[in-house]
Amino acid sequence: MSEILTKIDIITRPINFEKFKAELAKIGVSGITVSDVKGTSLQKGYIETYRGVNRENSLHDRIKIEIVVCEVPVQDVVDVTRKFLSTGKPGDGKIFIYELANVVKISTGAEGYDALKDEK
Amino acid sequence: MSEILTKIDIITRPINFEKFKAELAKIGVSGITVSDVKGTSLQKGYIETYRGVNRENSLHDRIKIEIVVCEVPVQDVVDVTRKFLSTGKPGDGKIFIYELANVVKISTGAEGYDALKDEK
Amino acid sequence: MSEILTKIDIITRPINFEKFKAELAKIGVSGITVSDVKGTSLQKGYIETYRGVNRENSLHDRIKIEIVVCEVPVQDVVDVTRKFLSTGKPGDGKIFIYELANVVKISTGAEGYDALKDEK
Amino acid sequence: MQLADSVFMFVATMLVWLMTPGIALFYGGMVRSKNVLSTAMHSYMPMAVISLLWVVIGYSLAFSPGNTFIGGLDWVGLKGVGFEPGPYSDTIPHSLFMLFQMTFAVLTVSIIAGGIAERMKFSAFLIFSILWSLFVYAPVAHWVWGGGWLHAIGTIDFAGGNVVHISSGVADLVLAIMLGKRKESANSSPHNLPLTFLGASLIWFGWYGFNVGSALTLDEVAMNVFVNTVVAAAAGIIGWLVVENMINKKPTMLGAVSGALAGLVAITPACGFVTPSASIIIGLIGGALCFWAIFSLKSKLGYDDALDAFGLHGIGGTWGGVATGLFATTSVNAGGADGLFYGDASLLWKSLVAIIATYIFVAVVTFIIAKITSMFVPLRVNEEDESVGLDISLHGEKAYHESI
Amino acid sequence: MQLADSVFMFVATMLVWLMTPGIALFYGGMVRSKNVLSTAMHSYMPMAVISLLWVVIGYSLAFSPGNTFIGGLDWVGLKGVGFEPGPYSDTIPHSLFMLFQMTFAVLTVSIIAGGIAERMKFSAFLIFSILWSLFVYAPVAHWVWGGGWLHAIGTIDFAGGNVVHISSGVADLVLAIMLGKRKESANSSPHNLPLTFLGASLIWFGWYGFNVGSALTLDEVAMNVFVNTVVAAAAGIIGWLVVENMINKKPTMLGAVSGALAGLVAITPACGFVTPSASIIIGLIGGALCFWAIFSLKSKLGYDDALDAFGLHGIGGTWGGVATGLFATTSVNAGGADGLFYGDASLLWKSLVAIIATYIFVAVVTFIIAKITSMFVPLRVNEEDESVGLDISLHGEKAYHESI
Amino acid sequence: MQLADSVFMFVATMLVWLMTPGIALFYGGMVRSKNVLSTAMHSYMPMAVISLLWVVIGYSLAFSPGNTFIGGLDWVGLKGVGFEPGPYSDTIPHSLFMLFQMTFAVLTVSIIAGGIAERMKFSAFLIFSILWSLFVYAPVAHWVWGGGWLHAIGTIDFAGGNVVHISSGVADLVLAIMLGKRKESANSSPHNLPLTFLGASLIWFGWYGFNVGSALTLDEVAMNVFVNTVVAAAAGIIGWLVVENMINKKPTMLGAVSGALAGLVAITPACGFVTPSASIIIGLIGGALCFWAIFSLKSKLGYDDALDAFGLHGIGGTWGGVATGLFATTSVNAGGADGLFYGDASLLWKSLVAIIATYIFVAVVTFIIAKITSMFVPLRVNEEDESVGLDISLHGEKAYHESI
Ligand SMILES: Nc1ncnc2c1ncn2[C@@H]1O[C@H](COP(=O)(O)OP(=O)(O)O)[C@@H](O)[C@H]1O
Ligand SMILES: Nc1ncnc2c1ncn2[C@@H]1O[C@H](COP(=O)(O)OP(=O)(O)O)[C@@H](O)[C@H]1O
Ligand SMILES: Nc1ncnc2c1ncn2[C@@H]1O[C@H](COP(=O)(O)OP(=O)(O)O)[C@@H](O)[C@H]1O
Repeated sequence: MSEILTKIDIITRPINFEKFKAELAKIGVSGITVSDVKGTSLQKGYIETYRGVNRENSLHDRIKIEIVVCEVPVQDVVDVTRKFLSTGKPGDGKIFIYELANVVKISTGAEGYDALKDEK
Repeated sequence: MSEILTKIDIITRPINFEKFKAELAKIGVSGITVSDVKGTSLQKGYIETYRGVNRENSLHDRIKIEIVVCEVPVQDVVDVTRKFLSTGKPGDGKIFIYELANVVKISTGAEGYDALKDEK
Repeated sequence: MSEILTKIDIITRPINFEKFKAELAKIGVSGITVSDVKGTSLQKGYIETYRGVNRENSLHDRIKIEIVVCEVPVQDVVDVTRKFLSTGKPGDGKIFIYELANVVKISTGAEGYDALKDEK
Repeated sequence: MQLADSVFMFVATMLVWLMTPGIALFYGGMVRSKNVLSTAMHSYMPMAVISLLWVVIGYSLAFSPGNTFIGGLDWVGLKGVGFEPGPYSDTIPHSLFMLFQMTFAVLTVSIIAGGIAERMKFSAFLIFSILWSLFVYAPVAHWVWGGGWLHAIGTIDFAGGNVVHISSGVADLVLAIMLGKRKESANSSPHNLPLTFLGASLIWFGWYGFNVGSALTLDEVAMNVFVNTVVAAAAGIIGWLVVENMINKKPTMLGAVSGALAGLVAITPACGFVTPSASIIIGLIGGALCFWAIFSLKSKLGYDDALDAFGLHGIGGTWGGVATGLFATTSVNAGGADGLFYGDASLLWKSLVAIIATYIFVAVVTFIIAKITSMFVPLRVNEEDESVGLDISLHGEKAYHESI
Repeated sequence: MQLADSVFMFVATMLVWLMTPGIALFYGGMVRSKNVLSTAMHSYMPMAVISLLWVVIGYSLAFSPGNTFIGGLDWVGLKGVGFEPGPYSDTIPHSLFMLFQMTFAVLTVSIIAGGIAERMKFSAFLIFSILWSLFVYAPVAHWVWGGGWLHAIGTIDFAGGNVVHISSGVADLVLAIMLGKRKESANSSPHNLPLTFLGASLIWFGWYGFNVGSALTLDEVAMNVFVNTVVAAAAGIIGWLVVENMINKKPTMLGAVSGALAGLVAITPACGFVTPSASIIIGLIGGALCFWAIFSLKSKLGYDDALDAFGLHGIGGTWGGVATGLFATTSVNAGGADGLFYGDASLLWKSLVAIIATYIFVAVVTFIIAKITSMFVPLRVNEEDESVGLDISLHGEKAYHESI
Repeated sequence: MQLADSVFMFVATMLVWLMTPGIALFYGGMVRSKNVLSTAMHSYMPMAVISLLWVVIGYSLAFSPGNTFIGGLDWVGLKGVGFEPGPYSDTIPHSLFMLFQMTFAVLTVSIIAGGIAERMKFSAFLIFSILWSLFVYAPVAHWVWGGGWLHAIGTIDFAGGNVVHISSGVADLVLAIMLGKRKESANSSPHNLPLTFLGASLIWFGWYGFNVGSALTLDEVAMNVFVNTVVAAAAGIIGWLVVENMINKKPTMLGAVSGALAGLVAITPACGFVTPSASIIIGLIGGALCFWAIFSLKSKLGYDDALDAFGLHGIGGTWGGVATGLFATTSVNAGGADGLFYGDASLLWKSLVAIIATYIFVAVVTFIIAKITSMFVPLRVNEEDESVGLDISLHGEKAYHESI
């Protein structure tokens, strides 16, 4: 197996994360990092109003899920994600895919494939 | 048109985001992701003091703006950003530019250029 | 010196950031971006309970430290990080390493190596 | 007229008044951050709407002489409700009694907001609450305190177990069932527990005005009420935490404050009629029972009583009514009655009659009112508004803003 | 001496005392998170500085016999202000009256902090507030309550419409204009509305002490004040939300609490002289008018009254003064007067004189004091401090800390 | 019996009651967000546990006639503690006095929670607090107020400088030393200062009940106490901020509220015996001294008094005791004594005896109790629980939830 490392960023609505995580675990994803972000795209914004002053806000609450895989095929992650998250409505979000140069596990110093292949 | 996908990370001070977004929309950027981060670099930190105990804090409030483009020339984004954000003072921030392997639109499964070319 | 730009993402527990920053400054790192994230991997989650309803939560508080380097050898950053952060227990975290296409300093427009080589 | 009594009732009124903002904060901390303002609004608007309604007609319907079922219209627009003492106390101004009771009427409606959180339309709740206050609160208050039939048959309810807690709890349950589950109910943790802690503390603080003030003076009965309220709340905390710790191995902060409220609800109807030792028992069982109701009953029956207003006020109030029938003794209050443990079973039956009648009446009329309301405006927000959060979608506001 | 009156005034003093921390929280929630502590400090420091000033000299200047314009120095350092009743009430200790009035003096200064938020220097505000309390608050209080000329010509101001609200509102406006706009004013949303909700609730709570306590006893007038205060606040909420909903299609939580305060400000001067029905009208119009002032006037005139202290207290207080001239009736308070609607136009003229005199005097003296202050220390922080936030730059603190 | 006194003491009891939730919020805001619920629980649980303990036996041990060292068992289970006035006041119900004192007993334990924050086990603190209340609080209260030896030798402590502040401060210090430093103490900034501000405001608010209420009526002494409390708190703020500003060049918000509390602690024992001018001096020095103790003493000695309960209550209380010996004068309270500055050195010696005896007794017994507790359950959580945070590890809750 070639040691290609890939990072997958999923930007989507806040979701029931525990369920999604379980799906990903099934296909072998060993770690996930999540953060709160704000996103804007073609959805229309909403109006906030404070004491009569209206302010347009086009930023919606989104979450960003970062997954680094080596062994696990990227397509599997994409498929699981689409199955779980696609509602067909705008705002379902995007998956961004990058190449990674290397991964190091801090505790052991293991690199690449080994860094991700946590001893289960 | 070659399908080169590029991700642009802008790290800068908290700004009036709506205006900046409008500028980017003019050159065709179709989506943006923003998040709160803390940044440190050569600016000097500040002192916090709680009941007489001083604590140096060199982390400043920054925001990170992530933009993925395909059609839109990267240089345009850089230019617009510099025009809008440059004050000449330290802390204006940095633009980091990466290559992307692929993008998938979750709702439709469209990839690459098509994933970004939202139907307007 | 070849102008290879590298981005290093460190995901680890919340730590005494000021000390870590000082270590990195010693090897010449000129800027750092930090954010709060949640992470999950093989550590077991914890149970939250609200009025008798138990909810498993496998997301732990983590921080993400992003460092872009050019001059500074990546291995130095990895070494310093491992020395500072490794406790040998699960949850020490991972270092993800990416290639970067370019960096622009917003205030001056300097690119690549020059953008990072802040005038000290 | 006795000036010191008036001062005391001024203080008591202030204390009960504070419970309503307390409820708003208590509830607000328990929802997700996208619904905190909406939830607070549900509990806050009664301070505007029900207050005016009370002055215009509510007080008259509840307290003026009428028939056995509802009061008359003699005191509409506060006619005759002035500085002269009214029929309910010789020592304080009639208008002060009216204001004291106003805080109860307002509070009762604001409690209901617990079960409907995160999904009921603001306009629907407004309409509902006006109708409910007129057609449910006023009659039930009249039955118990205004000389109505529950008073006539000899039931006793010192500070409002039936009138305030059971009625709001049952109404809450009916609405929660009619509205259905929140889409993300499985996934919604309290967004700000310190806010909830603060709210709960204000509620407890106000409860001293609620219970002790119900004596309308600071006499021997009132002092007994004060002691009973203190110990029942304390025991409620312990009751809840002990059971919670047995089942979940963790004593929670939310459990502690909920236990205090459970103990307070439970002692409310009984506080003027029982001894401090009985109060400790009532509080302990109150805390344990409410935890059990929320932990087990709710998940078994499957309704989504979002913030457990039924679990606390309905169940706690029911237990309090039963407990009054068990523990009441004329030794602490000659104006009361003896309960089962003091040799007289009849009070327990009367309490049960009162409870059951209140359950049925409130459930039926609440249902009808909600149905009528839904003819004018849908009760529930649409899916998108719910997932965006009611703060933005209904009120155009966000509770918190970070730098971006 | 009447012990029950003393107890009542103790309670009222406590209630008004709580309004100042309430203001700090109310304002603190409305600014951005980088300025919350600075804003709270502006409202909190009067509790230290103005309290001491009051004891040393302020009370004497405001209330001791003097000329028609300002009090004398007889009561400097509380000389002669002891347990014996003073000239303002036979039934309570003079020192208690002094403390009750202290809470007003403190509160008035802390209200001003609304317009200057997010940009005024802490040290400048400290100096300003001491001078202002001596040279604006003390005389205006003397005019109205201390036997000064406004009292002499027969104007009436029950709980401080002129003294507290107009004067703080106008001072706030003058400072806001002198300071100029906040750099990011277009972009600054309230960072924590639940905090604002809490603050507003404490302010309302305290207002009962403010208005009812101004009767100095719990007599018939006081009870009427109590009812009026309740209904005016309720009506203020409705007035604001109705207009807001008409214009923006959203009833906001910030609007609801602002409306309550608008209603309370409006009823303040009138509360002892009008009927409850009039109070409802005064509150309704108060809520609607203040919304309009903030929504329309502010943006037209372009000043940056950051937290709308002028919009609420200045406009609301002005309307309250006018309303007193319209709705006052001796039928509710023999010590009052009849307004236009009860057949006497003169009270309205007197009210207008009082309002205009207060506007002019306060505006001029505030301007002078601010100019003098700016000779010692700049009024406004520099650009960098403003953009970093005053919490860090002036106080070396951050309100919130996350894990990093 | 005097109804107005009862009303006054009802109010005072309510005010002191509110201080305990105030402490929970005050402390809760100062810890990191992962420990806020745990910290609040430490301060909240005394409201359950110590309240019941007080009713059952604590009150009897502290106040019933016994020997010079501790009270007897006559009033166990409130036997004989009813509506009839007790030995401590002729004008209020005995049970009301008991409840007023209960709020002191509860508060004292909750103050201790400051030094142990972020690392003590919940169960250990529960056991500790029960034992401490019985074996430390009850005797010390008896010495001073229950007719014990400190009273016999003629020391005076108006509202509890020794009983409440020194004893809780010293206990806190002993526990802090026994527990050792928090692992991340160097790195832990207050997570929510507005919460701390709110808590501090509620504490100050309640303190008026604490000090003024200790007069048990609103007489001349009480009014002097009221004035003294106001000015000492104000002066405390100024004392702290001036010194802080000299040293750190920044006047902080946390400093301002801490200074108010320092001034309040310092005036507590003295408030009924000194003049307002003396109170200003006592407050100023109190604020300055507590800042110095926390700034300099703590870092020099190296103990980790997490939230500075010793720095505020221990140091402030000690200074207050000394100040009583210096400034007390029979001119303001015939029932008091003359201090050094009024020509009599003996009071100062008595104060020092009282302080030293309290320090030694509390330190020794606290140490023993903590050791005994640690036989049943470890005092400190393990490393992992500490680094995860006590909210999750001990209580299974998180204070705040964002969308993820
Ligand atoms: N070109 C882009 N660059 C960066 N972030 C993007 C881009 N397009 C979308 N996003 C992020 O993804 C989120 C969801 O994308 P969106 O376009 O709304 O979904 P959909 O494709 O389902 O319409 C956006 O809120 C934004 O945060
Ligand atoms: N080498 C770097 N790696 C990661 N982040 C950086 C780096 N350099 C700068 N940053 C981020 O960009 C922010 C702004 O950069 P800074 O150097 O302060 O701006 P300027 O270049 O205008 O002086 C920093 O606060 C930090 O978050
Ligand atoms: N494959 C992965 N993809 C994305 N994030 C990861 C991955 N593996 C780990 N992480 C992040 O790193 C954090 C620490 O990793 P973890 O595996 O717990 O450390 P360790 O390797 O020391 O056991 C996790 O909480 C998660 O946020």
